[in-house]
Amino acid sequence: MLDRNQIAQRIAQEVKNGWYVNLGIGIPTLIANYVPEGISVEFQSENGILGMGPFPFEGEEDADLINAGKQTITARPGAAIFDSAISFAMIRGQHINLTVLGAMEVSQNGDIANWKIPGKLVKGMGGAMDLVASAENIIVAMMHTNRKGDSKILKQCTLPLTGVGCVKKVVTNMAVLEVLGDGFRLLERAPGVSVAEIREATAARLVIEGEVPEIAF
Amino acid sequence: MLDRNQIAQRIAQEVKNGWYVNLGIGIPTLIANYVPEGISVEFQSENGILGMGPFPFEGEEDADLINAGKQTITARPGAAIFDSAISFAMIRGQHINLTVLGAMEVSQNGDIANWKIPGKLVKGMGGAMDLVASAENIIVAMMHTNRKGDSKILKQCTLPLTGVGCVKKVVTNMAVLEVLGDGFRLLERAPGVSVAEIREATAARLVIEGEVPEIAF
Amino acid sequence: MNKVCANAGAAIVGISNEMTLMLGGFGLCGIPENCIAALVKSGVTGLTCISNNAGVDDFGLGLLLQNRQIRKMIASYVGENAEFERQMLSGELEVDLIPQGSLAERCRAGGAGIPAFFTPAGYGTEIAEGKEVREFNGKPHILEAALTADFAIVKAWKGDTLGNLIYKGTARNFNPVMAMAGKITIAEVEELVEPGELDPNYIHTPGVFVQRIFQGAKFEKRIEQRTVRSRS
Amino acid sequence: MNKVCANAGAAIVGISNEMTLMLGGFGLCGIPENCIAALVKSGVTGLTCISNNAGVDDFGLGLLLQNRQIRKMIASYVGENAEFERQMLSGELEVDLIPQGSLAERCRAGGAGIPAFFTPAGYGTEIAEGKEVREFNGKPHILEAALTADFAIVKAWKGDTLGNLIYKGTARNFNPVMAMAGKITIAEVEELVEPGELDPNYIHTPGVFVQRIFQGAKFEKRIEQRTVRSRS
Repeated sequence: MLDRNQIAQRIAQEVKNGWYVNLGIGIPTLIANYVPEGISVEFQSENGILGMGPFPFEGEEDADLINAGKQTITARPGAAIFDSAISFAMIRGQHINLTVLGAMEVSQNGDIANWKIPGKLVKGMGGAMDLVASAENIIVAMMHTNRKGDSKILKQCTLPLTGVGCVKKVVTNMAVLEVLGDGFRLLERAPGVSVAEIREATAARLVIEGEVPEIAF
Repeated sequence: MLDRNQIAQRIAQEVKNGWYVNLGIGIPTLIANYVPEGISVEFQSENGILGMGPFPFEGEEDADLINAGKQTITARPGAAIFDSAISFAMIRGQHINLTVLGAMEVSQNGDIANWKIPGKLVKGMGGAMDLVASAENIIVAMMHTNRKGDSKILKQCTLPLTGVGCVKKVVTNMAVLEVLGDGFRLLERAPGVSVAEIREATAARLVIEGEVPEIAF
Repeated sequence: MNKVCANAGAAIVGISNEMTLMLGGFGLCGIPENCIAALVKSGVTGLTCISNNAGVDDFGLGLLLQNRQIRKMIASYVGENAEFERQMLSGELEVDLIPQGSLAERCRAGGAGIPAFFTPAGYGTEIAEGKEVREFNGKPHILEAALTADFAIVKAWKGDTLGNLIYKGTARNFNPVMAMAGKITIAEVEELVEPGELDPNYIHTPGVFVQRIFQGAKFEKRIEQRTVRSRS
Repeated sequence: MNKVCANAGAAIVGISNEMTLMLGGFGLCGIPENCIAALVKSGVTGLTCISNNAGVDDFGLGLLLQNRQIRKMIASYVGENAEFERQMLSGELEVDLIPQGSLAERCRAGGAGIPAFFTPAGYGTEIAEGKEVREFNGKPHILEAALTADFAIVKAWKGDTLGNLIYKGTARNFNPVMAMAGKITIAEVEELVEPGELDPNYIHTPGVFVQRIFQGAKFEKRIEQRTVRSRS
């Protein structure tokens, strides 16, 4: 099984040189730590910065420089600051090459649910609905099953949707999956996790073709 | 009869302290020269400047600082530069207090025609259609009649419209007129011009109440 | 016309019960602290507040919530506030959640005289319920309406007496679009200067959008998530 | 990914016959002179050009018109060009006139993923013919569609190698909105600098919108209406 950092590390392999990338809160944020050397990426945070750098050194925090997770950050040389309308113009206008976010459920037609659990407190969708409705390339980073052991990889989402037919790929603690529309293609499995175990933990239709390689770092 | 400068001078009396004003090409441009002392006005030019100042001194022209008439200008202290989308956001969003423009025809319901003569070369509407569709306070500055002596103050416009029901007031070389919807109220007449002469030169319904004062400067 | 107000109390004159306010800021970053304090003091109530977030329990809009001055909250994310949660669950507080990009664009539209626009955000979700759907380039979009407010209250870094504003860093966020959308826009700034001191080429909000301006007495600028790295 | 091109000729590679281009500028102010010269040299033809104006006879887009490279012109005002007039009257040139504010907003919408929006501009005129009309707040509006282009070509004052741009004065005009709306956006700048030399807080066009950038060989910056006052 992969841990949160390894999920991030695996997704970092998907990032191509010169890309603009928006990382959601949680596991996606960790991806910035694993971008391979030689790959130059600009991170966008939807509150209004392109060229987000690492966290500041202690004592150098600036209340006026945060990311969408409200964390203090730094700006890299060549960064740009803008307002929320321009920020989402970038997102809606498909100028961002890759969006990575967490989810509660993903279905085999690419639907995603990640903002609301009926009967529980609703915190709001933030920028997630704009991101998933707009991005051409969306990867979901999440655990394969919930705390009760139920699959989060479904034929159909049961929770209120954040977006429809938008997810392209899912990386979980167990596997790398490609959204096919009528199922998920199992692309890679976590080291030591068998195809049978993944099948067991997946409620959606799973397409397995030939030998499924282990995730390599 | 008023000359072009006097028409501008009369309209300048309408300007109130603190107003943001957009002046069209031609007579309206001259208004800036006649704003009374003590009245502070900011001029907007729709190509993207607020706080337009006078023409530059010779030798100080800057190709990167022009107005909507493509004339070299200066920026006053406290000016702001912006792009065309923000410029028309100001206009459409009714943040500009007064718009003054020229016209070929104005009708008694407030329609204006000032961009196209069928059969003649069409130069385009520029920003006029956005301005007249949006501004709450539109004054037209023009000659009362055309070169052939025909009235430009009409029951109904004959030329293709720039905007409908939008003009509030008209200042011509002969008179100051208020748009009523079903006619024009004659507010003032040019020095030496009689009510009869104005009536003669006006094709629209003219409403005359009591003594009509002469324009005073 | 003099736009300069002596302080926050003078700036918020005219804000009365049941009005709709827009308040700039993202989280606690770039929020109009001084005006919020003055609103608490004023006791105005029944407010509809449009703001991306609702502050935390003891800062930002949380202060107005504590004081029960907000009747309805229009926001995109409200997860940092226990009092908010309590009032929402008890039904005391009406809540309208809007996708963040649609919120920003709807404010801009309100300021720009665009009454409605189509966006893909929220299609196929409960956000789209009751909204017109139309396909463009083979992709479904929903029609969203402009937002405006009786008063917009924004926070800037520097401003001049004509109302021109410059924001600092990501404290810019919703402030410029909300500044456009207020019938009356109040700007509180860290430094108020004379016309000519700000470079016209780098103004973020042209003064035409701002009706009142004042230099805030103090700015706490609280940090919500202090994250640092070691110097190793 | 290296965005930097050696010169205008290298920057326009891929622009081919029958493509749609957006070109920034208002009159002759802020136009991409170097790219226009390179387009003339390239001989590409059948172009649809979206630009507020069409240049003058011997400068700006007028050069492409002289050379018969433009099939269709989308603009708001074209009154400064005799060759344009001749081609339009003879039917050689197709012309689509759009209110200036709608042109700007349609470009921005194209770049911002807003496929259509309502505007009051043009209602009741021939511009509204065939367009949907809807009333908002008692006022009729028409539905306008977004504009995009195969290539957007803009001119900035300073730019860095990541594509971040700063414009100077009113040479900004349509350049920022068109930069957003090109499938590929080319920026020619007077001064090309390294990342970090431009203040992130004062970037007008963030680099994400720009795919190619180069420092122009020279800028004539012709003045259309030289107006001055005496020093008396």
